[in-house]
Amino acid sequence: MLNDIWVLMVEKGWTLALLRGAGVTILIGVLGVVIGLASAIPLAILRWRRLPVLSQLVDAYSIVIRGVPGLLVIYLLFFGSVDWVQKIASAFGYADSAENAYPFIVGIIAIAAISCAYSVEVIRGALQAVPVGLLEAARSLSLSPRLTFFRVTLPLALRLALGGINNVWQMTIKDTSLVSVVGMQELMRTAAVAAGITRSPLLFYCLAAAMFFAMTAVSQILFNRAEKYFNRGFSRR
Amino acid sequence: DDGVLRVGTEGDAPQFSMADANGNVTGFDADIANGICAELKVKCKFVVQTFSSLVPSMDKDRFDIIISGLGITDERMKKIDYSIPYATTPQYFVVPKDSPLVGLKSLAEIEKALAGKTIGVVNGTTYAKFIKKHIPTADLKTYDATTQQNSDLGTGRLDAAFGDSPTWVDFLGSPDGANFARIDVKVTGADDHEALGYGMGVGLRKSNTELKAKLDAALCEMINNGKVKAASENWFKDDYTIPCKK
Amino acid sequence: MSPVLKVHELRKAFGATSVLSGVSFQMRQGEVISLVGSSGSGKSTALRCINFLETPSSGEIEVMGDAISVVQNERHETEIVNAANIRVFRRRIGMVFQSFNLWPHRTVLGNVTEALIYVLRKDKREAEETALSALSKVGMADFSHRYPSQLSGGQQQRVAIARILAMRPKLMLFDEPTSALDPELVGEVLKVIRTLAGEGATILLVTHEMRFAREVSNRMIFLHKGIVEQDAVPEELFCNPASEAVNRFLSSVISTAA
Amino acid sequence: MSPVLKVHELRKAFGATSVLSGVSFQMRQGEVISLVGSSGSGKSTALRCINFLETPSSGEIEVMGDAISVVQNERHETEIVNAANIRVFRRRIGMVFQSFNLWPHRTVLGNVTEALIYVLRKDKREAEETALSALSKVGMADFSHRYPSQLSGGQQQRVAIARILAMRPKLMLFDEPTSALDPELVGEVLKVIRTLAGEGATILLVTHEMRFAREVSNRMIFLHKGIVEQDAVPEELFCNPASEAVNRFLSSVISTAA
Amino acid sequence: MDLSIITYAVPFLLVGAKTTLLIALFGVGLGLPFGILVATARTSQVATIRRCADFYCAVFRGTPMLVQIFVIYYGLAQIGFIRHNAILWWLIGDSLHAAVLAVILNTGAYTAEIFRTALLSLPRGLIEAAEACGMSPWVIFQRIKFPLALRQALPSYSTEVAVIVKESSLASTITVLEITGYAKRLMSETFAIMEIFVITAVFYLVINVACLTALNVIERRLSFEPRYAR
Ligand SMILES: Nc1ncnc2c1ncn2[C@@H]1O[C@H](COP(=O)(O)OP(=O)(O)OP(=O)(O)O)[C@@H](O)[C@H]1O
Ligand SMILES: Nc1ncnc2c1ncn2[C@@H]1O[C@H](COP(=O)(O)OP(=O)(O)OP(=O)(O)O)[C@@H](O)[C@H]1O
Ligand SMILES: [Mg+2]
Ligand SMILES: [Mg+2]
Repeated sequence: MLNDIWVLMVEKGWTLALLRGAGVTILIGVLGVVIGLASAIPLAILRWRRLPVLSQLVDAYSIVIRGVPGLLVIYLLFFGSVDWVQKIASAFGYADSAENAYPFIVGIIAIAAISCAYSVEVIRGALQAVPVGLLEAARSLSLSPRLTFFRVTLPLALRLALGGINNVWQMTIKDTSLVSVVGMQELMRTAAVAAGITRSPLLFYCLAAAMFFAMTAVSQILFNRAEKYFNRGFSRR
Repeated sequence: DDGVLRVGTEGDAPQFSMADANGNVTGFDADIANGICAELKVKCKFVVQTFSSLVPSMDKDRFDIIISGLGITDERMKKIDYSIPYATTPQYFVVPKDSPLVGLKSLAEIEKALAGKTIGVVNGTTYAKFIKKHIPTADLKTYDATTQQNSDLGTGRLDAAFGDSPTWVDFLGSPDGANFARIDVKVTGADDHEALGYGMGVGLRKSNTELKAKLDAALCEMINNGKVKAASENWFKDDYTIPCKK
Repeated sequence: MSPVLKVHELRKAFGATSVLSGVSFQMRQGEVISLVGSSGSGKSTALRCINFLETPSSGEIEVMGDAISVVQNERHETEIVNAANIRVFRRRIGMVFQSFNLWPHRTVLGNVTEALIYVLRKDKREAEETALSALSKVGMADFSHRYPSQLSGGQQQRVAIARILAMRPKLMLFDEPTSALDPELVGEVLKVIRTLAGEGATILLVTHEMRFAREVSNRMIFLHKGIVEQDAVPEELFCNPASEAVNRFLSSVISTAA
Repeated sequence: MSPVLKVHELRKAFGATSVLSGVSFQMRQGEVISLVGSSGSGKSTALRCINFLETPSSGEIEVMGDAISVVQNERHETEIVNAANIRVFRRRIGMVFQSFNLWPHRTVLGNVTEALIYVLRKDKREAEETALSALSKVGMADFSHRYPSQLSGGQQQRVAIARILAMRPKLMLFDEPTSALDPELVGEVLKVIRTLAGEGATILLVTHEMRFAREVSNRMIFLHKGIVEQDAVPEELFCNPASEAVNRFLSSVISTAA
Repeated sequence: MDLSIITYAVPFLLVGAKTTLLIALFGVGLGLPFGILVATARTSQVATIRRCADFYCAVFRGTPMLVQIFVIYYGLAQIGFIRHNAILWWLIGDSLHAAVLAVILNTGAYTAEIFRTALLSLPRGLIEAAEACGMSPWVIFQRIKFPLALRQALPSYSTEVAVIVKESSLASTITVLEITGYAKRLMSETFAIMEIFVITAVFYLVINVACLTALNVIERRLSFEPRYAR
């Protein structure tokens, strides 16, 4: 039994393959969340300020992206655009690099688009929960709207949004498995291939799960630190 | 073109298409692909992707052909073209060793005996359609992988499973399969072409007649010179070649 | 000299309930005016309308020569004329809120320096010096590194006052600045306000402490059900109430004091 | 008769800063006591320790015969003896907070009926009647369907008072119950407190309005830096201050009043 | 697109939609109270309770749902004791039951995180006001903490509901024939991958738009603050 595992993991090189997959997962997950969050903040503001039309558009975007399976998002993004991207790239003589880089780019865009839709709701909810009086105080001191936002609203909202952002991150790191449909070998896909051909599904899936767990355990430490930081000044309960 | 034939394959189907830790593909499908490339004097480049993205990817020219044990059916031919069939595996039912069903002698008897029972098949095949049609009262379970199906056989969630013979040779030979036996009634495409199709073929984009002609010729050559048989016997311990009609 | 603040026919309704029904008054530089009146008479709302934290339903407000007016257009929508002046107003006006509104995520010092650094563009050192001197005026310099949640009610109120003192705005609005303070501190705040007025600041304050109002203000405005019932020097108001409402209000002061 | 409230050697420190350094006093039934003292002297903390919203560092509190004491065990941990009594205490004690703490998701009526229904187990109709009668005592019956965010400061304070009136607890703690009220309403609250005391309730209140304290209370306790400096009938306190601190505090009352 | 595929696929997917809805219903109906329970456990004063709840959340949020559902359905079934215990086998022996269980356990962990932050951010004074009235912890929770936390958590929780609906598709990997289960079957039958994918997605979209709109309406109903600062 142990001998079999040794052969699989070391001699057949699956450990390395899983680690490579984990690398892809982390890269796409982190980029996806960071880009998603960065773009979610302005969108959430539009929604929070209830700007006509724009706020409805944000709403529609967030409902549709949250509503359809992630797989479709990436399918449509990729298969809907790969034709003309390929054509344009060929016209400029970059056919090969487009062929290789495009799935990666689309993967990140799709993951970012999904995590953005989730983050919009989280941040909007947090913005709405910031007590009005605190913003009025800033306004009456004639802090500019931009400063009011960055010095008062955002720090207070981030404290409320932290748990939600953590949830989005944990979902996104696992949503990265979607990029396998455009041919990228991330962690889950590597585990699935290994499970299929070595006939040890539980072993490989649990290994993948353990790796995910390790990633989120590390991120949890960071989130705990952030929570402590944002909660300074607030009485505990 | 430019000397490379891009081949889409699943990579996680035991014996058929197995991508190892370094991404190299081996198995029956790989042998067929390499054989074709050799005939056409081009280099094979494997693209390993999940089953559900193979067809759309080929549509978008991510690769030229799919070799992933695809069964040819009329239904599927509406979406993609096929080469000539090059192999077909017979299908069997597997039940617990102590089941009275083990001794059944014909498909008709099996159909009657399994009415209302729980039967497992694997997704990506056409077996679900076959069971639905022939044993409509059965409680049909579809699995993403044979290992999962076999696990449910082992825990007693399934009364029977339906699959192709390479799978069963593999399973019944393993310790997990010790308590199971296959019903010795060979089910083939000939029993029901509509549901079970016409054997395995290479998939390619619609109306690519030029490539289809080349593939057909290459496959025919490989069938006739025994390369397919050799591959089949290497991976399945049996010869499942379909003779070339031409 | 042109007035520092001119409020003209200020009206405000929340939905169907009318809170201010045409309030007008003026303030000259260096003047201290107390806005008094019973609970719910619209005092806080009036202050909040002056710096447009609340948008009036109609009326005109002029601060140091710049005006913003609010009109109802033909489709019954509220329209702000010269809305760009709102920022200008807020730079000139400081406000202490009835509920303090200290920022919970910033220390006492941070609460005071924030606007100094980001509005007056002082550098950090200078801002902290200014802040500490403002804090010591209200006896809160020792608490500069506490967070608001670690302060008593009166201490929070004093920080809120210091936050405005440090900014030295031309016009200051105080909404019940002594509600949580003990008599000793009320005396201190009285002194601070007098000094500010002496230095040229114009101060409009809401208060329930009639003695305090009498002491501190040049004029008192009595608000009743959203209308100015009396606008007079304190002596006049106390000795010569203009209406039954003012009379009743003041008599209860005297009876409680008795 | 045994005392309704007995506070013995109450101490409280936040981290290194000691806020209460051994406070002791007793209250008999029907007594009204005013707790006075300068801002930050520990008045609110004392009230909050009595119903254990804040856990004292040490000391004993006895309410109507039941006691809870807090001791430091040998490992310097705070240990509450008879912690089960906390719920008992809170049922007997009502509290009006300095910052009102109205529940924003409930209407005025809901804020008052909540505890009637879920603590006193009245049915809804009865609770609403009781609530409305309490609200009308403070002049807030007309606002019963508003949400707290739609009320003025004084109106919120009156709802907070009504919330406790409706419960009719044996012992009431008021933390600056008139800070946001106009003189007229202060007079009303004075009457309400007198009536309550006449009906047998025991009332401990924190206030900065010395005249109000003098009017309403049987005894006044002067707190200074966490220590009881004087505990006497009002006349005695005003005419015969026990220490320099009391004297200074009172003299500023008189000078502001002048 | 081939119209005949739509007419062929839709009836199957409709049958699957019933199962999807069933799983989602249990996921929300049982997962929400369970998640809130875990959230309160995570804010508990008792360290052991808090740590257990934290650990549960870390595991179920930190690992892919696919693995969870696999371990529950295939993994646990390997254990003889579970197979021979009638109650446990009822729970995981049947693929639908196992799927519902997995969905509840998974959403419970995420829901707990959402409500934990909401509970922690409640203004302390509001809870003290309730305590001072002598309300029991349960009443405080039910009447004050929960309604206030819910209002704050709703935007995040609505996302979680959409996630439940979508993650229920993983039930197809343990043979449950919900929307995705049928879709997989149809795809391998017809190879009309894109077409069936799009139809399937429309099904999920319709369900989720209904859910999200309903939650938006609830959110607006519950909001008590008529004015928001702009
Ligand atoms: N959480 C806390 N951490 C540290 N210090 C605190 C905390 N809460 C209160 N204090 C300090 O304890 C002291 C007493 O506070 P308390 O609220 O009891 O004062 P008070 O007598 O009610 O004053 P006021 O009249 O201003 O309301 C103050 O100096 C305050 O700064
Ligand atoms: N958002 C709102 N919606 C409806 N009515 C409101 C709103 N805000 C205030 N009001 C009402 O407007 C009136 C005036 O409120 P305001 O806060 O100006 O009173 P105030 O004079 O400051 O009273 P206090 O002395 O009690 O603070 C009150 O009757 C109040 O109920
Ligand atoms: Mg007011
Ligand atoms: Mg206090």
